[in-house]
Amino acid sequence: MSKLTLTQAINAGLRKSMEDDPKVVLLGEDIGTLGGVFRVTDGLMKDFGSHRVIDTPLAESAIIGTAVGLAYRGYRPVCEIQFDGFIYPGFDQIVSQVAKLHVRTHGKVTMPLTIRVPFGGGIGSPEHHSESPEAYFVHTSGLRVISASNPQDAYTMLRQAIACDDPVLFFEPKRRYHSKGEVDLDADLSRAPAMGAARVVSAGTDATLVAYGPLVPTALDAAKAAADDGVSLEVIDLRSLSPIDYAPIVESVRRTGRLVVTHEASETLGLGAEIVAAVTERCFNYLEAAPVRVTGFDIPYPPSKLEKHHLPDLDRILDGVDRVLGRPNSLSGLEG
Amino acid sequence: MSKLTLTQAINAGLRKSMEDDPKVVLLGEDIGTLGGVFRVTDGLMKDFGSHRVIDTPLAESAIIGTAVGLAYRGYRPVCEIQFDGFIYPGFDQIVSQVAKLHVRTHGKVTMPLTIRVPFGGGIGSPEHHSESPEAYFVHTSGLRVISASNPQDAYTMLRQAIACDDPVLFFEPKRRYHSKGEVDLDADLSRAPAMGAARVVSAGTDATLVAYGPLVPTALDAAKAAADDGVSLEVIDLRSLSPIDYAPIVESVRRTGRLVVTHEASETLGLGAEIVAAVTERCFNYLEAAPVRVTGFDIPYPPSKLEKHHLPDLDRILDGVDRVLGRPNSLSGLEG
Amino acid sequence: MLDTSSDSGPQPGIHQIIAADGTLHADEVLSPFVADVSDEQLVQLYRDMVVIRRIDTEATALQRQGQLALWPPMLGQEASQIGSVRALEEDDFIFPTYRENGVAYCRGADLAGIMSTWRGTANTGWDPHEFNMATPQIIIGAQTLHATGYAMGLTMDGKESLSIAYLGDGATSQGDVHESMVFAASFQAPVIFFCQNNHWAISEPVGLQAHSPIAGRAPGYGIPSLRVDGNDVLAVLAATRWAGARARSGGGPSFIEAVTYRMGAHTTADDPTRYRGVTELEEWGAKDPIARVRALLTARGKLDAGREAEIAGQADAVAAELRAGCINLPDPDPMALFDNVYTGDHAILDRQRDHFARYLAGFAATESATTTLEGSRS
Amino acid sequence: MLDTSSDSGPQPGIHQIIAADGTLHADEVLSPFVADVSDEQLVQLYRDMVVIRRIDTEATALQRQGQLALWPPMLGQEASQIGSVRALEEDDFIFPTYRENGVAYCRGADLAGIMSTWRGTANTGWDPHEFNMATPQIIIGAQTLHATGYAMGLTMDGKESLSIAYLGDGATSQGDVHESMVFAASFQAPVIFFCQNNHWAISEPVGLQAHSPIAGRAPGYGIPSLRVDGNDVLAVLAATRWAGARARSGGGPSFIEAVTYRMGAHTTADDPTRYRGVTELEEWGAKDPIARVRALLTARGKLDAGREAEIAGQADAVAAELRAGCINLPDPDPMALFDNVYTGDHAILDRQRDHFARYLAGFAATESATTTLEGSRS
Ligand SMILES: Cc1ncc(C[n+]2csc(CCOP(=O)(O)OP(=O)(O)O)c2C)c(N)n1
Ligand SMILES: Cc1ncc(C[n+]2csc(CCOP(=O)(O)OP(=O)(O)O)c2C)c(N)n1
Ligand SMILES: [Mg+2]
Ligand SMILES: [Mg+2]
Repeated sequence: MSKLTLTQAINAGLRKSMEDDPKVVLLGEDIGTLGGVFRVTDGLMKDFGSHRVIDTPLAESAIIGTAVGLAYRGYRPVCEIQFDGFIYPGFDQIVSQVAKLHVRTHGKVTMPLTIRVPFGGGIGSPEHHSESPEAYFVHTSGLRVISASNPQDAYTMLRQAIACDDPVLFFEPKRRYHSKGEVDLDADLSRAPAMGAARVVSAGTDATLVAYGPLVPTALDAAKAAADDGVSLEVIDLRSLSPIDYAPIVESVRRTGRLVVTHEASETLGLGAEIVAAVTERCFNYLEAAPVRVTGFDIPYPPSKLEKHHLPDLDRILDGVDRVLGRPNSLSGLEG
Repeated sequence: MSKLTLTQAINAGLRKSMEDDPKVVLLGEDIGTLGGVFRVTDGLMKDFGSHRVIDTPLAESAIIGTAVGLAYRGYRPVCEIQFDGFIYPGFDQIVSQVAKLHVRTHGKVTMPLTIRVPFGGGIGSPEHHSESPEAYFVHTSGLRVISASNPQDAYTMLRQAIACDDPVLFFEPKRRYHSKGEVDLDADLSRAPAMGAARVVSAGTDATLVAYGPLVPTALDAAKAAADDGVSLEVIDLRSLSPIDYAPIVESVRRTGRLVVTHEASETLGLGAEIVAAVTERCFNYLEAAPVRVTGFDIPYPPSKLEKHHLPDLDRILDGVDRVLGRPNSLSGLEG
Repeated sequence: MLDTSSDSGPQPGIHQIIAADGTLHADEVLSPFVADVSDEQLVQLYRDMVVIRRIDTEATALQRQGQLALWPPMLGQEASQIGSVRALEEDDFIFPTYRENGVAYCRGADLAGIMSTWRGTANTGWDPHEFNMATPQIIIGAQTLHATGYAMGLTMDGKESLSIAYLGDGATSQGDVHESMVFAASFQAPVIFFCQNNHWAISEPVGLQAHSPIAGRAPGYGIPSLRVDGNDVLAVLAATRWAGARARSGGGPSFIEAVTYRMGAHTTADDPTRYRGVTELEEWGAKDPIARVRALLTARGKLDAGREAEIAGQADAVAAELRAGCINLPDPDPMALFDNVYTGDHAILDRQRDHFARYLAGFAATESATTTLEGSRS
Repeated sequence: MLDTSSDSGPQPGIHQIIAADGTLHADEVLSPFVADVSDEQLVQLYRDMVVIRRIDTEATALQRQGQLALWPPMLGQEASQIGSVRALEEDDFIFPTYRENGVAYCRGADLAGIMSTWRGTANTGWDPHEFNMATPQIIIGAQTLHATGYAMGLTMDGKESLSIAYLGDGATSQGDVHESMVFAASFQAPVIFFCQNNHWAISEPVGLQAHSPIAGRAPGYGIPSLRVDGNDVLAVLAATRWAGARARSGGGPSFIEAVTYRMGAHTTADDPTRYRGVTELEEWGAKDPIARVRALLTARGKLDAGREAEIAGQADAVAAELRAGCINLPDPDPMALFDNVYTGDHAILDRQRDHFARYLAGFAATESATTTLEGSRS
């Protein structure tokens, strides 16, 4: 076991995948000599050469589109999108090509791309550097979407994503890049929890709190704070955003009768919408209160001096917990 | 009143908007001499000139991006995207520019663009010609999204969209292009129902059925078929997809206690997810059964010989109605 | 406001070997690349063109008869398709648009498979790895990036092979095509950009896409280009061999503009009489790619009535095979909806599949007399 | 695999008027466009450059002191920014990137407003319509389309005016930039593409983006271009006037590549020592845009110590104003989150606003002692 930051864990995951499979190549802006603007690819060009760690010209559609061509040629490209807000020029290639080529060719062509996207806010950056675009990809059939919340998961899930024959969007919680954790670098991948599996990260009985990526630590803080207040929260780290692993969520909600979902992305058609809808479909008779969403507002990401008000934090989550428990909360007294 | 097809109504709406405001200009591929691949802009270049009906080079990002520049210059551009599946190359300009420029400039710059998108399936076309990408835009803050289901609404709502100072995506139900209806071409726009307002198109008491665009006629057929079966469905035409007008839906569901939502787009994070989540939040104590979604499957749009199985039809909707009513249905006996 | 005057027809600077009247002309750049082409080989190219024109005619007829949902004719572009594909090696990888159905046929793709896309029974109809040819790309320009990436992979693999991207004149406006050229130049990728300037992008004349000749863009990226008569099968063959030789010898990307003409509609859904006149059609009809080779071969005594009949017979046989294959394509099973979306399990989609199977089973059980689903309930 | 050898420094074919040593050279193309520039006007250009360099220094210092979240230095690019903006008329419309803060200053934008973006109190800090200048664009290349559309609008309006898009060398790889050139050429839009080739896109050398000189691309679209010494304020002024004259007289778009150098980091978050050596810095330091004008003016006796001190004093005053303005920028009110997302009502967002107001009110009511929200509950 090694104590690594989340970036170091991703770096290690890339390195291991490249060692294990010579067909794994990395493409992106500034990922070579610089090692990426977050240093996630630090040292990899030096160790694997510029034919496997490719600094590309500044064009996201081409990063994805040439990766598609490399996949045709038998490669397993790992693309880095520098920041969440820069993925949109590559959107067409992702939605119309990456997601559809397997079905278009009746299974003859596989698209084992991994697209790494540092995402989310809370780092004091200007426009386009703090977005949460995951819902666009979760709505896109043909893709898999995952997000790790801690170094061990980052290491394992990235390796699983790269090994997966389907295209995977790997959302990295950039504001947790420096958080540290124990990582078992030698663990057998086949024994690791499935990439698609959600995980109960804190057991509880009064309400179920679902989070992913950067908000998992916040959710765990909320569970601690709630415990001090006599409320027992079960926290579930979604890990896989597409497909969502409903089994542990349904099991939990059938016990607790109450669901809170939190994410940074806007509320309307954010993942919370799907989770609330799907859990309501699956657990209607067990629900004791309407599920609650605690999310970013339906606004473009605000300037950084406002972001702390936009992002769900401990208090906003606890207010949502109060709501789902029918305790006094910010909306008490309001109808519907 | 004139009896017009939906395309004729849109054509009339464009014409009226151009007559009323010299700043309205159209941009798109093949919209000039040809009059658009669906003839929606037929005759407009002839009547308004090639400086107001602009056949553009084949590049969607540029169609949107130059429209942004025209908006800076005081124009009200109406962009045509030839088919739903061709909007993605313009996604970055829509999401990062069109949607954000007003807030970016603290309200100093307005983006009164209208982006017309023929959408949906059922016309026997090859790949990329039958998609329902509306959810991507509903999730994007800063945009308004609407869809008309009949000629009168198409005429009125398009004029409202063009007159609106916010950017509006106008989704046209292409498989209903030839459906006819009475259109009052001289009606006062200020007296028309608001662009953002949903409408009850068939009153009922047993369950609420929400649809939009191409599935509204199907939903009305379902209501008739259900009536024969002794079931009274209230059908609501959403009209505005963003923001969604919950008032009539909530009012209805509080009466019926049951909700079915239908759309062609994939289920996961399709509009049904948001509607089910939002209605559950607002009507939890009134719901007598879990809301039901009847939607396209979570697959890339299939080849045309399969589309009739993918698209919700009368039977699939009635099966959903049976489900929400607890009557025997395709999932009877299944748990969750 | 728009100046579409430029590029309204063949212009000086267009390389040509076989003139429209069937006479041969030496071209300094191109001729060396086809010096080895024998008369017999030219007959083969002629045969190819006749066959794919017959394919085009048959498919157009099938569409009119309701057997195909849509068909994108290649009428007039036979020399561009045949000249290019016949310059390639088997392991060169092709990334076509929707219009290169003649290319696909030459690559060995099954006729029924080719038709399946246009009948609507399948998204696409062959295995790209079997024929080293991707299936039709409908998103304009997207395939040029795929070709570039594939070529980057060839370099990494140290393979003396290449990829070729077909694109139209309209496609040159798309950002993806530009980015392809940037990447291809930066990585010196062995890719050929083969642009068929057929003068129209649906209803838009090429002058709208390109104020100056299209082939003039590539040099700005450091990519050599050639502008050739796209109705001259030898010129196209030579140009593609030129580009192929460059690619195979580490010379990097090349760009070819094959100046041709779309004699038919954009697709069978299109009505070109709305936007172009007969004069242009007549003008280009006189430059027919097949007629000029027929004239040349006949003049040389390599094509007599017997040979012509034999070739026509072959073409008819191909057409018959196409028709039969097309008409016999089975409608896909409803449950095929769920196939190949993912390579493995997917809890959400698998659940939808199960539910839909139950839904269908309900019909089978309760309404055995009903054959269609739509409306069976009311 | 990648050949970055090309374009590693100034090359033949780069137009220049003031050499690095401050000597004047006639340039056939450019000189006529600045024949009227008096020594006094050159002093003004010098003053501009000194002032914006001082702005840059002050902002960089403010970032180090934690007063700005980020700053994109313009050190070394002063001649490109000043030479271009000073060639424009007031009603010419500017579409900048994030780096044209010197341009914004010259246009009259409030210093505190300029800083608000980089402090994080606002997305952008001025009214585009007031100064005929859009606010910083962060999405690489996107603004070139806006400039093109604006210019199309100018043509429709029959206005003898123009738009100018600033872009970097890295930006030239983006599809949007290509599409801008296609549209600009097709519609003969009066737009200037002003590319500052500062040799780097963060850590990537220009040779990665462009195998051949960037200015060589525009002619392929039918757009005339010039490659000029971007550290030579007169050359830049002249080139921009050349392009401006073309635009204003119906000549359509032009492209300028100003060859300059980013002497600082990409932004204050960047560490250029990781990817470039000191030799290059030294080489370019010797070509400083300000030093050469100082040498020229001094040689001509137009710049003595007194004048220098006066200019430095002005620069310091600007810096002081900037600092004060920046530091006094108030944090925005939390409820400002909901402002200007739409021009009118929006049921969903209005509801979120109301709920959030209630939420905040709850804190005010129950926890008057708490000043920060985060963690106040635990
Ligand atoms: C991204 C995208 N936009 C629009 C279309 C619709 N469309 C299909 S073909 C076509 C014209 C293509 O012209 P060109 O590239 O010249 O090829 P050609 O059809 O002439 O072979 C258009 C606009 C599309 N398929 N993809
Ligand atoms: C679409 C997009 N992709 C990536 C980025 C991240 N990024 C910001 S600046 C930059 C380099 C830009 O280089 P260049 O165009 O040369 O301008 P310069 O910074 O040198 O002025 C990159 C990659 C971005 N802002 N937008
Ligand atoms: Mg064409
Ligand atoms: Mg640069």
